[in-house]
Amino acid sequence: MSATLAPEAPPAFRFGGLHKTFRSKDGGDVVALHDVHFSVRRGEFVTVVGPSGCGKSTLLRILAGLERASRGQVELGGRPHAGSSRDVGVVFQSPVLLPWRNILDNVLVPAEIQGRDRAAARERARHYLQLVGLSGFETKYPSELSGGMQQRVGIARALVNDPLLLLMDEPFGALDAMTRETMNTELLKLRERTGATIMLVTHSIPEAVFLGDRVIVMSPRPGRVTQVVEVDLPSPRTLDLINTERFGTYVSGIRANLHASGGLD
Amino acid sequence: MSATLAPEAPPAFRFGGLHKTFRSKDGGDVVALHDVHFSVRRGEFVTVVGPSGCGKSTLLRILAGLERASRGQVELGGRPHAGSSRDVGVVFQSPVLLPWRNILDNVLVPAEIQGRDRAAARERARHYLQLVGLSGFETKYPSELSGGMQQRVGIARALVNDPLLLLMDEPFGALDAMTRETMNTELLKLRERTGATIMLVTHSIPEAVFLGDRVIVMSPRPGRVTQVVEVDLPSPRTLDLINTERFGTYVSGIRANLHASGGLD
Amino acid sequence: QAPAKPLKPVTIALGTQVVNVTYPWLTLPIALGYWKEEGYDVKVVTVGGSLQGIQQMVAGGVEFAQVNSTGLIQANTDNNVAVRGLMGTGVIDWGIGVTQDGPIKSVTDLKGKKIGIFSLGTGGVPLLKGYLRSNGIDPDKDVQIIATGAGAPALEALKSDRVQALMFWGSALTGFQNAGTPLRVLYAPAWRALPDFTFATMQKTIDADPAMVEAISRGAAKATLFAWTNPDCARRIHWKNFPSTKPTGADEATLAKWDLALLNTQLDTMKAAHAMNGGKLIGAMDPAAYGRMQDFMQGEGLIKRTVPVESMLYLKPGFVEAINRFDHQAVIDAAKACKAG
Amino acid sequence: MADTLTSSVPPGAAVAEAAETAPARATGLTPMRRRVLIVAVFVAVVAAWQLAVTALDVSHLIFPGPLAVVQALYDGIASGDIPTHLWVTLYEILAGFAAGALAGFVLGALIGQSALLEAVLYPYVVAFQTVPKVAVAPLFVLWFGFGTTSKVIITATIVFFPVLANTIVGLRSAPREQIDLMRAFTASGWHVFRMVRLPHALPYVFAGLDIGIVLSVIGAIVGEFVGAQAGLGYLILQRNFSMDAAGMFAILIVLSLIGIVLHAAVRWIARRVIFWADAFTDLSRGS
Amino acid sequence: MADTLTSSVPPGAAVAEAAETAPARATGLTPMRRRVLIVAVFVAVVAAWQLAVTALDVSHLIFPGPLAVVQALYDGIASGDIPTHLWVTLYEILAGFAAGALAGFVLGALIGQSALLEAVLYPYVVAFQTVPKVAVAPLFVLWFGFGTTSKVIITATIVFFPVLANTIVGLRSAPREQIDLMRAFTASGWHVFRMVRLPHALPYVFAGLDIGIVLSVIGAIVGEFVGAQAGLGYLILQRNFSMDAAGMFAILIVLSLIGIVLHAAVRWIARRVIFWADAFTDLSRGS
Ligand SMILES: Nc1ncnc2c1ncn2[C@@H]1O[C@H](COP(=O)(O)OP(=O)(O)OP(=O)(O)O)[C@@H](O)[C@H]1O
Ligand SMILES: Nc1ncnc2c1ncn2[C@@H]1O[C@H](COP(=O)(O)OP(=O)(O)OP(=O)(O)O)[C@@H](O)[C@H]1O
Ligand SMILES: [Mg+2]
Ligand SMILES: [Mg+2]
Repeated sequence: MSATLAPEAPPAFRFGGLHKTFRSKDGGDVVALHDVHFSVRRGEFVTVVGPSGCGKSTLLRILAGLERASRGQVELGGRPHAGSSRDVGVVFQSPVLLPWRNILDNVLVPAEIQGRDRAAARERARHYLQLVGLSGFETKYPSELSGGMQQRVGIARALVNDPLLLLMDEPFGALDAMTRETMNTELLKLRERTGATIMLVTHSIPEAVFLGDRVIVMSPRPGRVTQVVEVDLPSPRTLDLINTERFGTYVSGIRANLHASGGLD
Repeated sequence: MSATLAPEAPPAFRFGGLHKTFRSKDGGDVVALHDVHFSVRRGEFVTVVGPSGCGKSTLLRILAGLERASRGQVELGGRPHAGSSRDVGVVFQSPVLLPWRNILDNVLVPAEIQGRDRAAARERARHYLQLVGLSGFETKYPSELSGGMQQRVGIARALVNDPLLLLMDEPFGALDAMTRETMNTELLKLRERTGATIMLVTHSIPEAVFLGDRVIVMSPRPGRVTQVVEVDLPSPRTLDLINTERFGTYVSGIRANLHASGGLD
Repeated sequence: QAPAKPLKPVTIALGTQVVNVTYPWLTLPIALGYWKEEGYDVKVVTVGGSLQGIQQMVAGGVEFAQVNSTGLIQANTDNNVAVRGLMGTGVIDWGIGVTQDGPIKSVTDLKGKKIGIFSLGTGGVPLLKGYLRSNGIDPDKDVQIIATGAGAPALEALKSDRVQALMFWGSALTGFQNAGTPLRVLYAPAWRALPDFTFATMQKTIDADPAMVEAISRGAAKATLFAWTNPDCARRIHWKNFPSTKPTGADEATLAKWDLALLNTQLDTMKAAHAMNGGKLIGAMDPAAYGRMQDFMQGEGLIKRTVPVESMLYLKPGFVEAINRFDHQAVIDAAKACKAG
Repeated sequence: MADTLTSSVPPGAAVAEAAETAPARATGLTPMRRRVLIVAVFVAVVAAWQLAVTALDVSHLIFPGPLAVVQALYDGIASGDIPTHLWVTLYEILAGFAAGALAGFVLGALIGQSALLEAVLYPYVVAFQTVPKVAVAPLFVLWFGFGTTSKVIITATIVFFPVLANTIVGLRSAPREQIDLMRAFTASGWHVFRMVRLPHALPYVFAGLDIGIVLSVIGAIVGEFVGAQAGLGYLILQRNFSMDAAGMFAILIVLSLIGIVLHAAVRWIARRVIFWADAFTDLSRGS
Repeated sequence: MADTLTSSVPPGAAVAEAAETAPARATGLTPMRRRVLIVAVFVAVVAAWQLAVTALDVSHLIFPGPLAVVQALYDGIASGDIPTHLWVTLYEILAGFAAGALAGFVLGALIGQSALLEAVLYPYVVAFQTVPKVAVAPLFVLWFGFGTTSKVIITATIVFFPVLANTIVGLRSAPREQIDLMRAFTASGWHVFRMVRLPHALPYVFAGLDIGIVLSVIGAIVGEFVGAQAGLGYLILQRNFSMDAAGMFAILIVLSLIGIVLHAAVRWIARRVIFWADAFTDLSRGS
């Protein structure tokens, strides 16, 4: 029931012996997660990397209250996790915008749901839309945006309530290098400002190292955590870090673990 | 009507003074493409890079016959382009799978549409599913796949008819480094084998340089072609090329053009 | 000449689908103000059929209903509902119409034929079956009885030989003839000695307000006399006061001729009832006649038990005299002069 | 820049005007030709009707020709008969439609939200619905009087079911991702309903309303068949009894026109409400 | 590996069995309790009916109590009356439903594919539909005879429209991306129809069939009101004439049961055909 080695601070969330099995329509069972353990401190920035289909999204969805673990424990703020929480912001792997709402109204969805003050929420929504480079698109509709622009709307939406826990599933997957770098920097600033705990899934190892206090490395079928890397790099992190040797060491270490031979990313 | 300077070989396709304006629901007009000119030789591999929202997908969709140019010419195989063509394979930016078909049947959609020989098509479908690492998932349904797996189904689907012209819109956006590298290599092999003309949109500059005979660099609002880079690197390309200086020069040249300061990708 | 008292509202349910010129005892009192003079503001509503009329009375939606004798008898016998006949207003005037110059000359010729009828849920069916049976025709085997609905489709079925005969009530048969198809009408003479249309109310209404029952019945009796005296005037008054019930589809003169024919058919029925019930007082009811009807129904299996006929008719001594207590000559004079026309 | 071709299109010309105009493409016909075709078909239909009546020698007693019907229509309007009764029936149609649609939507929304309510309630809804209105119309007259109220209620009971059935299926057709989105942000059932399920249900609801509006025309007429003193249904009975087939058909034509106009109104509203989807547009994309 | 916590769950236990079981979650009740509730509601409804009849002192002539109706139902079945006529009506319902649904689907598919066909044809469909069947039923009887054929056709004309209207909207509700996918691979209109539009239309089509099956019960009965010599509608008329209200209600109960069973059958098929969507499932996800 409880940890044998107490962590220094009460964890933001914790997985204990987590298993997730999906029953497939063709009859077979798919083990998406197998015996996953780890806990994340308040204010920590963890990144998750791993090959396609290893269970990253499943892990995140369990934390967001969208899937139930088949077995094991999930704790949020020290209590058993039940359903979703008001303090959580989620960026999904696909944008999932509501086609009948314009961009601003899409960003405002979480604020509306949680009954936040309207004027203040609009203010924040405009702010975050500007942050993701979509000023001037407030009154457009989702179908009028490019793929990357839609994804950015999803990011602004997750931020609009200033969540204490931010769950992001490959949020920058459809973004070009430049936009991505801006986003990374903004995300670190945001964490600095709000002290939010962040879990970010990415398929870019450098990104994982650049952003994460820890990098969770997963392997597929069944999805397991194979490595947890503490990234000991100076803070605040800036883009010139990327060219340092220590950064390179972290990246190639993880790459090696993933059996990747070269590195385009 | 015709080219004043004849290209050496009849181009696979050609854009001449292409403009595309979308009328938005909120009344405003969005100029997605402005005066785009270029032609692509048969068997050439062109890659397109540019910031999010600069018109890459629009360009590709025009070529796929899904949008009409507002003005200007599009030629396919020397003739004015009208609608879609049997010889074209398309990978969309989002996977667009049919939820009532299992994975194999989803891959077979183009073959069914074009009335190809069933047994042979199934053979090819299985082959390409294996290529994208989805053997064993033939009888699963799209909703049972992870985001990256769905994207790979889309790739297999585009390949199943062995198209002469392959249009790919950020096909590897949701893939991890390792899978991505495998895909890249396979794509070059495929081009070698079939001699297909390929246009690939990506947000990764190294990927664009690694794969492309030419890299088309675009800038946003209005979407224009700002640079066309001939990539003069040895063929067949292998992953160790990436660490060479010439490769780095191409990458940083394009990056500079895009005003990107650092480089996470 | 506004009445001193406010008029008391009364509603009468007419057990048919459509009001037309053939119900003068219910429509003329309104047009001529007979009921208003007695202090009642009367509305006549169509309810579709006798059952609906009785249901409305039972539920208190209407005070009176014009029903078929079958309905009256069924209500009192099997259903044990205290409906009371007030005035006899018709005999069974159903008949079997066949084309005038066709091969069917008598009822025995109907063997092997198809006979159309308005609906299988009407009193015409048992009448027809009984008549056929008494002429050696098995109604379930030797003929086919088919519901054709009213109006044109029924007539067309006859004209196109889909049916060879039409079993309908008098005014409907007249209507067919109006439409240009001369008919030979076969019927059992016994039918004309059976009561049919009856003006009725509930026992509870009689108990609660006998004066109203008398007044409304008297108005109906006056109107009956008026119509008998000058049918065409009755027709004209009806048209003028109820323009929406005026037929359409032909020129004015033709329509007038047709409606008069319909009305005359109805008046004949009323007169036959009048004769059957004694021939003196308008609206009188002969218990013996209703007894015959009850026996007939029992014989056809339409009711499971019988009740004393007297219990289903309002036969209180003096009632029928009371409803005839009006200045007959004045009504006749008015009708002849046709002032209101 | 690196292009080897020159453009044949003069640069600088206005491009905005070339923004796609869907309608023309949708039908493959210009609006003008389309209108001509519609008129042509109408003329053909009327001609075929006339021809059928003449050639097949159908009795005018049951199936009058178009000329006779138009004449009867004119007479009916000129005499004031049709207009008078039209208003009564139109009121019943609209009031009944409004009441039935509202009831169907509200109950549909409840059942659509809860499988338990469905298991418990739906059988009674179906049971209630399978009862032929003509059989119970007298009860309605009994309960709600001889006036228009009983007809409005009969109409409402007929309109009710298509809206209900479509609303239920529509509410359940919302995609899982969008529901997940709502849940992730702690949406209540009401929020999920209003922000996701309802918008997805709208094409269904409007299809239900389209069915309902047509049924409401029938409903009002059937209601008037039982115990009415006014209205087009009453007029139909009247003319049927007086064997005025042309007159009856004239009323059927009026009913059809009411139906067509109301149907068009429903579609018009649907197109504006569901602006983000194609379900009610004139197929703006070819296939 | 780097975790500071130990798991409280013994490793190695079977996990597959914990794969989510949706139904229980959907209603928030166990299947057993659910069944109990359904029965309880049924009992309550019947009790309320009996109470209403007793308390309000409604005449049995108008609204008989449940006991009298059950007695009449039993008598009707025992005497063979109801079974005999039931088969006739059931045949008409099923044949009419099949014909009408097929016609509605086929015409709906045509109109759904073409805006031109819609502009040209839909007004006539609506016009045809607004004509009250009761008014033209005699014509059908004249044209198609007094047997069951005319009733089947009347039923079909009633079933037709909901299926048609829903099919049209359904076919047009396919998402643009999927149509684009088809077009990019040079799909013909037929391919787009079969591979994309039809699957998307299916929830609509089945909702239409659900409405249609219920209407077909009414349709057959209305058809039997005119020109029938057998069937439950005929029996209603007969019992109406003989003022047997309980007997009439017994038939209405039988009709309701037919409706409920056929409705359940449509939903059962829908759930199996549309296996990939939630529209016809028992709300497998909470909200
Ligand atoms: N249907 C549409 N209606 C209105 N505007 C549109 C439409 N489709 C695209 N646009 C606009 O056109 C521009 C180019 O879009 P496009 O999808 O081609 O960008 P992209 O280069 O593919 O971007 P990304 O990398 O984010 O996918 C964008 O500004 C977008 O808002
Ligand atoms: N609803 C489901 N039903 C059945 N199997 C599922 C379902 N969702 C996920 N899976 C399976 O679980 C495994 C993990 O999926 P998940 O989406 O978590 O992967 P991922 O790590 O996010 O991959 P990607 O990087 O491609 O998004 C996959 O093998 C997938 O097929
Ligand atoms: Mg994922
Ligand atoms: Mg794009």
